[in-house]
Amino acid sequence: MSVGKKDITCPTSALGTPLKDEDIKKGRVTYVEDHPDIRYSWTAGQAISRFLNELKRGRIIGVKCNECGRIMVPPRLYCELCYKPINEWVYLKDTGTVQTFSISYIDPDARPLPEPIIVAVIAIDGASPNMGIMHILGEVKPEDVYIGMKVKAVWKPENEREGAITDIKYWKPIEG
Amino acid sequence: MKSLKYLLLIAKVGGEMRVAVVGVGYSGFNANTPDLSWKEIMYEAASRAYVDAGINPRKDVDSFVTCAEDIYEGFAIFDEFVPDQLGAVVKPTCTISADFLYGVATAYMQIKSGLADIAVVEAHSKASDIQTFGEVIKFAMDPIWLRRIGTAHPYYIAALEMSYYMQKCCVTEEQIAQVVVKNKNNAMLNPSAPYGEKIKLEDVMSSPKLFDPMKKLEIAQRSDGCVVFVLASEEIAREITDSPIWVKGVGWWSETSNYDTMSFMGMYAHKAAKMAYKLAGITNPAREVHFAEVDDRFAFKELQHIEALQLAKRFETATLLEEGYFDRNGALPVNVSGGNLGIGNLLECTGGQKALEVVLQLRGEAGKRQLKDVEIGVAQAWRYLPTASGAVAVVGI
Amino acid sequence: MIEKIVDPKELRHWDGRIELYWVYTSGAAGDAFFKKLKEEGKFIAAKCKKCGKVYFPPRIYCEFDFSETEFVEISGEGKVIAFTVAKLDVYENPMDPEIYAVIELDGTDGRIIHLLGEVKPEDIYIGMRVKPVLKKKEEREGRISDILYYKPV
Amino acid sequence: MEVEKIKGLKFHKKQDVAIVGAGMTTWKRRLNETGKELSYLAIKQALEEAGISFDEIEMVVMGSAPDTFDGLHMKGEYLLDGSGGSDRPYMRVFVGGGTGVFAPIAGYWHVASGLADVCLVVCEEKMSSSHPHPQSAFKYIWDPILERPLNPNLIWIFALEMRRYMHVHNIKHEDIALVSVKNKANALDHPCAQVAEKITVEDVLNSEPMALPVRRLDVSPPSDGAAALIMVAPHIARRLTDNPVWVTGVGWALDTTMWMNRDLYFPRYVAEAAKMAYRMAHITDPRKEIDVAEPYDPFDYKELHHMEGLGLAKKGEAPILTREGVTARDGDLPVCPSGGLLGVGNPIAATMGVKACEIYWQLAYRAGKRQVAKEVTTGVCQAWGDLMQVGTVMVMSNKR
Repeated sequence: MSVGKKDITCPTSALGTPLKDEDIKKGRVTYVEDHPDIRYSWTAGQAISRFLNELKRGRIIGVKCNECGRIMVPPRLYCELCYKPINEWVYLKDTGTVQTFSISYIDPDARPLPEPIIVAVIAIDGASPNMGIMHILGEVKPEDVYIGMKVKAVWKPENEREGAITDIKYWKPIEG
Repeated sequence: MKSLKYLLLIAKVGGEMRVAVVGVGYSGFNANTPDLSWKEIMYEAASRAYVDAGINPRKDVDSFVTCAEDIYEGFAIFDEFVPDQLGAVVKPTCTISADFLYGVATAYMQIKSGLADIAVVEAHSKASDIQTFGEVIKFAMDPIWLRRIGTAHPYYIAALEMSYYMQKCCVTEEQIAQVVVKNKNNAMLNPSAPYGEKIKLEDVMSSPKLFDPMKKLEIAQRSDGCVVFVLASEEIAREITDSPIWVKGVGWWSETSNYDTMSFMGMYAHKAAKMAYKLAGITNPAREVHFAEVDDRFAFKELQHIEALQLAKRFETATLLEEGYFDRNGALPVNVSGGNLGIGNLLECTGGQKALEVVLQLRGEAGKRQLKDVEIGVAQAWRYLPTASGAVAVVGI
Repeated sequence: MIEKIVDPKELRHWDGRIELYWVYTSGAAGDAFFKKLKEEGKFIAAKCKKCGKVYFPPRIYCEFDFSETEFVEISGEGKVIAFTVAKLDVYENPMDPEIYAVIELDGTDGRIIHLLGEVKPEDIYIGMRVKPVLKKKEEREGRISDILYYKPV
Repeated sequence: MEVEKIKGLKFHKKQDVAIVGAGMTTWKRRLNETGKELSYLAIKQALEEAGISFDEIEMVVMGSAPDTFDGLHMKGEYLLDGSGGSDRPYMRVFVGGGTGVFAPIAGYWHVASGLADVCLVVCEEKMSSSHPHPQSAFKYIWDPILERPLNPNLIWIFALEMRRYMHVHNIKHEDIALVSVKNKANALDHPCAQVAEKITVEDVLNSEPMALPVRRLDVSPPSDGAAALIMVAPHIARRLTDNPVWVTGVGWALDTTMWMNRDLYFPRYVAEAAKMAYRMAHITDPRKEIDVAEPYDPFDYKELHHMEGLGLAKKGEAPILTREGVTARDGDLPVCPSGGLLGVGNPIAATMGVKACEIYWQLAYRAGKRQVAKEVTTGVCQAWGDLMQVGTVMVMSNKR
């Protein structure tokens, strides 16, 4: 069978039955709703356990690869570029530079937030260039944030810290 | 019609460039791994495999293949978390949502199609991270027709299949219990088998019937581990190693996803094996295959899979098992490693453990459980509940 | 290599869960079946227009030759071809036994997996004839749970 | 290392690979059909176009993105029967959003290795199953320990990348919005389109803010849908058609998990993948040699970003090409003539329908009203996925 040039245009038809949300709500079609109980307990492992424990102490820790000299954060057991085991832990500062940022009006479920939040990638001081983490900015108006802005971590009080990324409440601009 | 075409197709492929296993590495296997994250066990296994093959992953490897399912890991896109620990940053890397042996098949195709000279296959299990394993398996079941019928653990699906298999093949409960006895005792000689036990038939028979007729000891418990293979084209393999192990054939097959059209008789393994045997040029598997590692995550599955791999005839398998034919010192040893009953359910890494054992045996590196004079072995894995899909690899010297 | 953590108390785990829920539409074939079940308490299966295989659960295509199917009415009765008595719940705790069975439905090449009721485990045998017990019409929602269980004929 | 010396990747494939048919369902926010049924509808259409019967399919490749959308663990196994995988070798590949072009790449090696002569590639996504919102499913793409506790939304990462891209090249939002305007208008000619409309740059700039700089009309919608492709060996292609479309190059690359450790302004994963594909297709100057392109456009800036990664524009210059109309359907380098994800919809993996399938239709001169004005011989399609990590690229040509 030979199908010549230009005699079929595809897709020939649009197959499928579109539904509206109310078709579900009003039960015009049958459906099943399910709420599975799927839970995990992820092993943090050697590198991230140490990182979390240090956060609890109010410090940010990274690692240094002796091969390429990069100082990396979050820490890892291996240098992914050299593919060598890491040899050294390095304490980093709790200050950094905004690499890029966004002003978010929605939560994870795409619902509007009461107040927009500012999220940024922050390159940590003491680590190699571009080595950042994602976190939230605070004590600053959205219109005042700029790329290259210097920021400092605002920690939770020591007794409230639990060894989590949220032990840093947010990052605020360094004055001056 | 389809099968005839298949024969022609295989004839065309035969007699060409071969694919070899040039390096293996593994981490585990343990019932739990509290000290290492999934990334770290991958790193451990991968770096061992690269040393074994004598290669530098950053320069030499053309393609990396990971075998993983998202919900086993707890992510929406597990592929994201793969490259760093394998040395695969900004390299061709992909995830196959399937067992390790599917990954071997993928690497095999990539090498044959010239996309890669050296390819790496990885699979791991971090089953200990999963808190609600039963719900995870239920989550794989058809939500409309099956998932919320009753409240039992989804192992019941396996028990139904076992019930069907027992009557169709005239297999007794004792015969199935014998599989557990064989494998758990084999596992005693395997230092990386956490569930090895010196056990007797009575112990299995008296274990509680959790899913009548299936007993507690006939269900493999979960374990953690990681397996990494380095595969290479013939040309490269001959250069970098003196003892390449050849992937002679691979096969993978799916029956269906529906319980109403499933055979309940391991047809997926039969067809996958047929494909692998054809590629490997094996016409009489019962004679030509020297030993096998088959999926035994439920004890009856071992019998079903031995049959499907054509290592014994349908109504003889169970009798041969009782006679010791598949024992470590038998004529055709099956699961000398201890199988999943001895090592544990490794999720998508199950095929990895099987292929690893075959390679170690062929290289003569299997320690106390080393078999004598083996040249061709078969590794087989199933995709676990509730599927009817699986893969087979024929590996030889 | 950096010094590893040897104190087990320093090793961390992070708990989390998938908080989503899902709404699954029954699809073209499922919708036809469940509406019929809900309204009339009747079963339908799907017959392949090419090879004649009758599928249950019904579907709009024949999975082996990809031709279209047509719906046919069936009784919903059938016979048990495999069964198990489950005593372990989904969290791996002991529970009251539930009997699951694979039931071959009359007039089809298909099967259904469902619970058995109104019968003792020791009385069940392979080949036993069973029929469905449905919820009352006003309680039916158009899903598989409208069938409560199967019982011996 | 000596291994490197003895290696010489020659792309010594067993046989060439042709595409002879494609199909797709309509894409909508919610469809009644189950994922299996959607796959079936798309395959039926592809088989019809190829003029090949279902028993001739030897192997099947399935592409589908996160299990958390459809709400099924081992989704590939669930979709198996509707995807034509019953009683066949069937494999699911998965590289996040990049799957839309990665699945045909997997189809390529099934055929090129000689294991299959006829391979069916099918991609499906049913995002509407996921609640409270399809976007909620994306919460689980983040690192569970370091990022999920911050309650991230998927859009964040795009916003962060877009801001960086705009900052480094000094690009204005107006220039980026032109992409959305172009693609949504192109989609008016696509029978399967979900959000085709005539809009203006002002509409985009004034639309509701999601995560600034990203606004509602910068984003593609979540969709349900499926698409299918049939890939065959040369001797089968010859039997079926006089004008098959050949796959001449494939490439893919995965960047580091640590997306926050690198500069986001340039997609080096796309550049690496393109390098591999172009080397295989013997393309040295993509801007001149490629006639039509379908880069992945879930967000309007992404099209520009990816054009630069594909070497179709110099770094920072893709917005200029767009402003000058070069990328319009009647331009010199038509980009996303289908309407792309912004116009037709974004059922993650099933976007194969507007990427690989569209390039096939364009090169086979079967795109109907969407056919580009210029004469075409070579086209490229690309998809992106994971956390700013995967680039998948496929080059096709209607000349062998």
